[in-house]
Amino acid sequence: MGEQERMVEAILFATTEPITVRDLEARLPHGCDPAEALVHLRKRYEGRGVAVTRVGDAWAIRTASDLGFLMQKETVETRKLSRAAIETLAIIAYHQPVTRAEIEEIRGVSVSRGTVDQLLELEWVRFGRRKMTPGRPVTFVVTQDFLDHFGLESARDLPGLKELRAAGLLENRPPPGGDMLRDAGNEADEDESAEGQSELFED
Amino acid sequence: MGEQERMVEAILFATTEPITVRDLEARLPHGCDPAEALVHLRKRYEGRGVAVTRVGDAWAIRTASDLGFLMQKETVETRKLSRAAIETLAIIAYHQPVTRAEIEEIRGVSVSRGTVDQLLELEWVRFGRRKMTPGRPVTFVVTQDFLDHFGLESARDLPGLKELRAAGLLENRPPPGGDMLRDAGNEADEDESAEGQSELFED
Amino acid sequence: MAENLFEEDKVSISERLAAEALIVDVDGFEGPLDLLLTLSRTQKVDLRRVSVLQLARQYLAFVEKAKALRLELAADYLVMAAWLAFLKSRLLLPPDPTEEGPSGEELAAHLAFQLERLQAMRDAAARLMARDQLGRDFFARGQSEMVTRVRKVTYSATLLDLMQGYARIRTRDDFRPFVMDRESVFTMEQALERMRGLIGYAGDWTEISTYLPEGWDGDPVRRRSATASTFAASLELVKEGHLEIRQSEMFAPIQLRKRD
Repeated sequence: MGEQERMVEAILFATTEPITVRDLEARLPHGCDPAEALVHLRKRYEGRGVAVTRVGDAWAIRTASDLGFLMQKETVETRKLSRAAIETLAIIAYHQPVTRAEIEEIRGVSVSRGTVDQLLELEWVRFGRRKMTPGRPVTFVVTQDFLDHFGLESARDLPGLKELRAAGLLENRPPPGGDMLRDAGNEADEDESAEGQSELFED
Repeated sequence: MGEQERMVEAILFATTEPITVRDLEARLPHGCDPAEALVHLRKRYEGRGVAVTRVGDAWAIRTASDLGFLMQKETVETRKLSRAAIETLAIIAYHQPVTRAEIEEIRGVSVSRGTVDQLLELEWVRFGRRKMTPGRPVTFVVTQDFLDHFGLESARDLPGLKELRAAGLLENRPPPGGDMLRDAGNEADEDESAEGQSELFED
Repeated sequence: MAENLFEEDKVSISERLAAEALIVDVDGFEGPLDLLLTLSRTQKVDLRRVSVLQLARQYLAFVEKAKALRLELAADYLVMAAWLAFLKSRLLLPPDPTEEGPSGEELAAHLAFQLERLQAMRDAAARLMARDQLGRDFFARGQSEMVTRVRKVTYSATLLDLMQGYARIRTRDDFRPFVMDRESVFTMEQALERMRGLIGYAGDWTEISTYLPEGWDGDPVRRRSATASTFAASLELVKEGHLEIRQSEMFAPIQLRKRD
């Protein structure tokens, strides 16, 4: 395979936009002939899983049109999990099996239905054994999918508070003046203020 | 060219992230054998402008590294790592799974919070299994992103690993007569020694 | 004597410059082991053959020099100095058969091992960073293709998000016992009960502050709570027709009197 063809192949693969012959010329070492290399490269990819295709007056490597069906799964939109969901998930992971009331107690705010539903739907948490306490409340535990997603071998491998602290993820002490803020938060025991309070203490 | 090879080729070309054989299997029509297709595909791309590379359990297509000079435009500025971070990364890679105390023992200095934090954020290291030693300390291991970034097929391919092992330099050799040096070092850092102690009582 | 002089001369210029660089640069070292490693380079031998005794002397000399220059040395440098002085004496004195513990040679060998291992990791780190790197020497696909628009939303979160979330909650948790702390609250019910018992004696105008319960006027938090509830209780008693209340101007003392 010609050196020029190799170079054109690498550039076509790595560029974020289709690239014109003129731009190719500018990027290749002096004296190269990208137009000719493109002809060869195009032929080389004939009948393959991807093709060298012309897009307007530029060139790109694209999936062979008959294989588009393979690409369907790729069109996923990823969104960040909400803070409430992350916190709830973290509590389940660290305290499992844990009941909804316990989650609420730890977070200091009520847990909305949507939050738990979302985690169940993601299959990151599932229902565990019922607790042997009055009312026999249902508990939540994390799933194998959860472990896979977060690259953990078991929930026991989650770092503890001391390790979080050592990694710099957890501050040792409240910021100076924290006393005053705390008192202010204390006077109103509503969800809102508890939430606001934690934001004040964050970082 | 086999149809399976075409399909694997198309999928590998379409994604930026390495993709595992399991994921390939899930995306291909039922009954396909991506592992075999990968072997053929890899051979087919030998000496070309792009290469089929193995990254841990996953596969990806990457440009040939001798053509990097063509890609100035694509280069992304990476954050410069401190010397401490680079050394810590190397220690984790070569000694993994390794605890924070072991890293400190090797470097002879306590690991600052920001250092591990930075490596975690880059997703080059992650928490591994806990050590079965008193306190069950958490360990660090390197990730697939790390392998991908440094073009390694697996952690076994780290440069010089065999020689280092043969020279006994990857051993965790306890100091004769107990932890004289480390104990002394700990005294200098109250926080650290308190941590070591409380870890013994954890759980 | 002549030999000594000769030695002195040989040491001059370049090594002295190096030694001075060490002194000036003491902050640049990542701990005593790093400093020892740097010192060991002046011996220009394989780390396996490094003279630990010589190294200990160099280190101790360095610490002395730093002291003479009144440089602040971190505690761990001094701890290492003490340990090396101990090691030096073990290496120099004939072994005492009655003494327990490892021999000087064993300790020296371990220190040499630590230095060699640290150097090995430094080299490994350098080799690692010299490798071709993604996004610098080789590249991923530029246009990840997503042809068919099947919109499916997935949610992502990293382990770091998870841990930071948990850390956030637990940090808040650390304060919890204080948040729930009700010890410093003097309730209005308590104040009312107290005032009812006292107003019988309030014949003339008396400042409200004298009605504060005992032990509640020191700590500002307690004082604030007691003042608020006493004031509220007073208003309640005024409303019930048992008390009169007055204040001559803004921020002036509030006074109470029994109403007949």
